[in-house]
Amino acid sequence: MLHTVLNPGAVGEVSSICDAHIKAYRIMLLARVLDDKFASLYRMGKMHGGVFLGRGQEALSASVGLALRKGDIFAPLIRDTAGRLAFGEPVLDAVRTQFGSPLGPMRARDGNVHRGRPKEGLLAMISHLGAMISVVNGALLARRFKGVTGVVGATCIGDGATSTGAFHEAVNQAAVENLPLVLIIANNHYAYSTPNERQFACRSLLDKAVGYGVAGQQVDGTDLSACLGVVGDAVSRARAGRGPQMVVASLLRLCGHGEHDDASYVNSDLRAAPVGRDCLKVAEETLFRQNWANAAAISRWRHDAVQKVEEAVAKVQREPNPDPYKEDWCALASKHLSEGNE
Amino acid sequence: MLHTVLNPGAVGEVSSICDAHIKAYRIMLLARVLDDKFASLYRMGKMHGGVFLGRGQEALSASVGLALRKGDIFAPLIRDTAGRLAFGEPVLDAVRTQFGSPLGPMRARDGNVHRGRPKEGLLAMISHLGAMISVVNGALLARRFKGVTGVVGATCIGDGATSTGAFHEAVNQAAVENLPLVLIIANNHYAYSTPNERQFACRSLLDKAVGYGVAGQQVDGTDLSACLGVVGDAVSRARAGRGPQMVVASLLRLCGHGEHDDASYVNSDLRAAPVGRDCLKVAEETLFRQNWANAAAISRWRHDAVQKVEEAVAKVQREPNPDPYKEDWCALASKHLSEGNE
Amino acid sequence: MSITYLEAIRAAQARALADDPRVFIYGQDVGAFGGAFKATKNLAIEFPGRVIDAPISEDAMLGLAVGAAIEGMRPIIEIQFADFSTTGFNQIVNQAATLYWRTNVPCPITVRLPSGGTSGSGPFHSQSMEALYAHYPGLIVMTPATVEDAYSMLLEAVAIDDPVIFCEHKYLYYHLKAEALPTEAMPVGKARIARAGRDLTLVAYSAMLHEALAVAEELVSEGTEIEVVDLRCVKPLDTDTVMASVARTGRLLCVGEAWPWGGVTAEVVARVAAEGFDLLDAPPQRLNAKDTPVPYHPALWAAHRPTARSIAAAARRLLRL
Amino acid sequence: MSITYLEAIRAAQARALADDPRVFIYGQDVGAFGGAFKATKNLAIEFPGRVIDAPISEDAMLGLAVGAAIEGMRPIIEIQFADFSTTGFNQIVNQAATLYWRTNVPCPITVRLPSGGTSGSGPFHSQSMEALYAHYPGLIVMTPATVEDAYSMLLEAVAIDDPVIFCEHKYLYYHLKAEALPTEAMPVGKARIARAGRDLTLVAYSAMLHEALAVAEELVSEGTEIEVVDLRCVKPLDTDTVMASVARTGRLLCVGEAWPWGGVTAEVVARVAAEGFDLLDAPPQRLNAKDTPVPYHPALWAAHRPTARSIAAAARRLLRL
Ligand SMILES: Cc1ncc(C[n+]2csc(CCOP(=O)(O)OP(=O)(O)O)c2C)c(N)n1
Ligand SMILES: Cc1ncc(C[n+]2csc(CCOP(=O)(O)OP(=O)(O)O)c2C)c(N)n1
Ligand SMILES: [Mg+2]
Ligand SMILES: [Mg+2]
Repeated sequence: MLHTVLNPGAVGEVSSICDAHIKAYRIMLLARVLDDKFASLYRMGKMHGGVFLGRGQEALSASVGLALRKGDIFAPLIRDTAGRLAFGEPVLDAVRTQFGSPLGPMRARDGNVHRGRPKEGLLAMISHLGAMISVVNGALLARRFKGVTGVVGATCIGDGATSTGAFHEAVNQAAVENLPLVLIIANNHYAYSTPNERQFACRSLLDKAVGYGVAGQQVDGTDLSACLGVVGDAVSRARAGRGPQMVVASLLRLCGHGEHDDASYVNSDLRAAPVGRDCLKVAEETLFRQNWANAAAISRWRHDAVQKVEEAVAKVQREPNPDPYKEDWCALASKHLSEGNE
Repeated sequence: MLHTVLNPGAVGEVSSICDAHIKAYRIMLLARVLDDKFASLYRMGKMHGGVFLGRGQEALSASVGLALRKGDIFAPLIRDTAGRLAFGEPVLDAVRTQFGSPLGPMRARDGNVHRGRPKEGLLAMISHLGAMISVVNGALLARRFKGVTGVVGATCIGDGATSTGAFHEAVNQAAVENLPLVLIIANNHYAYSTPNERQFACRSLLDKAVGYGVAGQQVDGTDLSACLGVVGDAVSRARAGRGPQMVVASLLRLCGHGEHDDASYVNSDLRAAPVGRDCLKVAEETLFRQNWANAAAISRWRHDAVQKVEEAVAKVQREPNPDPYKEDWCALASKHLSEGNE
Repeated sequence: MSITYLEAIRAAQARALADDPRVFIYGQDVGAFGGAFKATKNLAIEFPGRVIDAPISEDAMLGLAVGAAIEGMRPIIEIQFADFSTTGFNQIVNQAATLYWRTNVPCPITVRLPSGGTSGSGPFHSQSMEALYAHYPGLIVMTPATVEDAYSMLLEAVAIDDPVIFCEHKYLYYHLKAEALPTEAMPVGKARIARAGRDLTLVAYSAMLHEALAVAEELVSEGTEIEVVDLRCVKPLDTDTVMASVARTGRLLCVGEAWPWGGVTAEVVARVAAEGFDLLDAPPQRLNAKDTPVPYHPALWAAHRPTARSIAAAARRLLRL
Repeated sequence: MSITYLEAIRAAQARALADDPRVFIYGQDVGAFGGAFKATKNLAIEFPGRVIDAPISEDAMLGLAVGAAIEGMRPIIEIQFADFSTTGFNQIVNQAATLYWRTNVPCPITVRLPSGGTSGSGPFHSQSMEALYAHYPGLIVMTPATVEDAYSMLLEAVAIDDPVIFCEHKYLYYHLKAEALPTEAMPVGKARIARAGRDLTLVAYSAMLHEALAVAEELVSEGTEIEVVDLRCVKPLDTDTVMASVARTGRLLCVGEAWPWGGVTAEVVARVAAEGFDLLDAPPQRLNAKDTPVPYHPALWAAHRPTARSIAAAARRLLRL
């Protein structure tokens, strides 16, 4: 089911830089529209639990998803709606999971950003930051055992999560095993409210790469062209067997940590600086400047995106709530070994 | 009680390089003799549990202990008998803990290398590798709260323990708080049987320093002069407020992981290489070459060391076993809140 | 004026900081931001330098607390959600919990765990971890159920010379209100008869206390007088108070929001069965959450944990036994 | 020919590797060195590339296992000592244990935990962690007490589609011997009547089984016939077998080497009290280790854990009730 969500024209092999930009832009747009919808539903009190968005991080995230192929592994994190869509996650999966629909991939058991289809290479994050990286390593090692080559595993993580022990152990593990791991660090300058100065003391997070013996690149995360290039190259190098690749992107989260948060702690100088640019606008300007698209096209794409999202939301809102009496309340695949204890 | 174990002449402020070497050498020798004694008692079946030695690592370890002062914090690890003695740990503490004497600082509750006197700045390691570094950070932060300056906290760790999440979190924490932490990494090329190639993929462990934004130096761990210099400088810089310091020493463990292990997996090329030199012999040669000591002096010092160790062992062997009926079996300082459940 | 459970926690921390220079707070986003739940709101301003933002490093946060405690400080560590204490687990159970026993040096740290389920929070922001910590020797585990206890027990936690795992329930943060902060408190380790009764002893703690009280209220109309015991602290566990109540009622039902295998309800039932067997007129019963991760959707969540309804059903069943 | 408990574990792993190409072993020093206890001796040579040395990274070791399991592999993770699983705790309880429930993708990993006390091993090389893992939903927790079970249950652990925490007792590694490897086995989740009796049901598991059997032997001379139940698996826990035994004897004593608060003995006693109250002729009793870290010195260690002597005393007391 993955890799079929976008219209066929947009998913075919890209033949030019122009096509790549348009494809990425449309995914970014779709992600943004979806995020905006979730935000507005949240404000209307229609959401269970929290809503966590990827606003401002779509260029980077989409670039990751687009660089991957069917058969690759992808472990997206909190702010990767764009990357998920690019990798082929249906809009319906996102909406159903956010609403807790029993028809979604998480079947109302888990919600919002905690979704995936592991058997199709899309891992479902747990909340504990850093914990997914070694899981990607394991999936890649399994592929190696099976003799499958040319496969890549990508995962995204924030500046804050680089402080976790799990991050460290997993990056080192990937390096020791020389796995085709692509690790994207989205430095959006804050971990919830905590600024970089309280999170790490190295000059750049890229300085960590050499300490693991992995390749590292940095990129302007607000610039789609740069992201497509740098992330694409990193994925190609990993695919070619050149070991783990780290990409550190600089950008800003253009929303709260979650929709409950007004992000008033974000430094206004940062907001005003180039790092505070909206990658969607930047990409749009590139499309205009290069004459790859005009206002009419963009408005048509936006219309398409809105329609896709509205359809999905309308459909899911009509779906039944989960029924606790139909839930089997069994955490084991080996049903016969379940205690059925209450 | 710490800082009084060696004879007064040897603990006074050193006035010259010669004195420093002699002092360090005598500590190394004492550590070696103590280790040898433990090894022989182990072979005779006189030990409870395992015996873990620091053979080959005395130059580095002693340099750490000697660079510290009363009031500093020291969290030694498995192979730090020399550093402990240099910091002032009584030989009796080591012997009593190894034998499980109720009169030792761990009162038979913990054993072998798991000993210390936290209130005197000598932390008692837990087994979980990497876990002591953040404890040192906390002690240093406490000093900062109390307005105490000029204090340093040092801890040692092996190549293998650099792979732990605890190591990573704690080094980063020290960097963020700009604490006077001196972190000594003893790269003895093996973690138990696991060689460096299976432990990390960076060219040198020193490459990790920049990723944390801490200063880093490397040193030949078999060369006492080099260790005294490099470790001493790192401690001075930390004491002067220049933030965390990492020192990576290259050396070889000249014994098994524990005395149960014959270390047959150690590469013979490494053993034959300069890194496989015995630091005690190297230091002895320096003493001779520089005319700082002659054979008679060395033999006298060895005799002194043997006597100290034999006395301590003889004394402890006459001490009573712990009495389970006198043990209060209470894990809480707040005795009244203990459940006394059995 | 009324004060919430959350405000009581903030007030207790403010008072601890004010009264004792050895106290400091360390946790993710606790500083200028005031914490994910605002439990440290304004404290960084009121107590400059003593309310410190931590990196996302639970292991190092807890290790640092132990080191500071060795040097005589009294750190309060805020874990953003109890669920994330798993990554600092080792420092709690092996470093903090063993320090005093091994070295004779006390370890007065307080670990605040925003615990328990709230609607829509899912498997990783809902856990009740008291049983894990209570199993390890060397820890005190508090589970306050009232605004008054949230305040006084947190102050006591900071004052105690041992590591205290302070399980504060997120569901109570805003829901629960009291008129004022308490001026006196029961001793640590003492359970409380939250409601007197004669027909059945209903033992609960944390958020479940309020479900239990609702059940007691409800069953009055059926002519049943339920005695509700609020454990307050699950380690040490006040067996005496529970036993005395069972001696009066002859019937025990113990309710917990945590998972069914092991845990508080098993411990309470096992103790009463072992030590108070003859006091029982019917088999001692327990009710826990279901044995799956905590579900995200409110409809599933409400069925996963015990509620007044399921507790009432269990109580009625037990009364008929 | 005789085979030890440890050799049985090695043999089971050899057979799993031989029979199923999806199996691999990952752990510190498990490769050329054959593991700290030699449980993987020669396996790296016999199965090239499938027995892999890990860095000292328990979290990443366990995360890797989950990822490999998602892709259809059946990893066996050796943790060097059970005590060190605390640093991989999060990946076990939150990643592995929730995977199937959340995503419908099974997580067939086996985590080998060399568990329990041996003389002189001290607080950090002696722990019994079964209760921690059993408390979390989504895990199976095995505690084999015999050479035969060590072999057949490890093979089953690898075959099961869920994460299995395999608590192998270090004390039994060399002490315990059998004539040969078993050719058949009881189903997973079934307890075993290790010795029939009529006066008292003594429930034990892992190393404590052998203390229990010694007690049963000893009390014969006092005219007492003790029935010993070996739980084999603590989650799922075979309540039926325990209950059937209590129905025969009317008396229950449950023994465990772990700490007293919560845990296996609380769970067993609570279940029997709740579901088999009327079968009991006397209060159900339990015996655990003391509530402190495991001490280093043999004299303290022997007093810390239950032994045949303390169990016999408890049994005699219970027989008089
Ligand atoms: C181990 C762990 N500790 C704490 C948290 C709570 N938490 C959730 S998101 C977050 C901030 C993450 O910051 P960053 O990694 O920079 O990602 P961003 O939100 O900026 O994308 C925190 C602290 C967590 N999820 N996991
Ligand atoms: C977290 C953790 N995992 C595993 C172990 C078991 N263990 C004890 S020492 C050791 C090897 C340590 O190697 P290294 O850090 O290089 O120190 P060395 O022994 O070489 O001095 C291991 C794996 C441990 N103590 N802690
Ligand atoms: Mg961030
Ligand atoms: Mg080493």
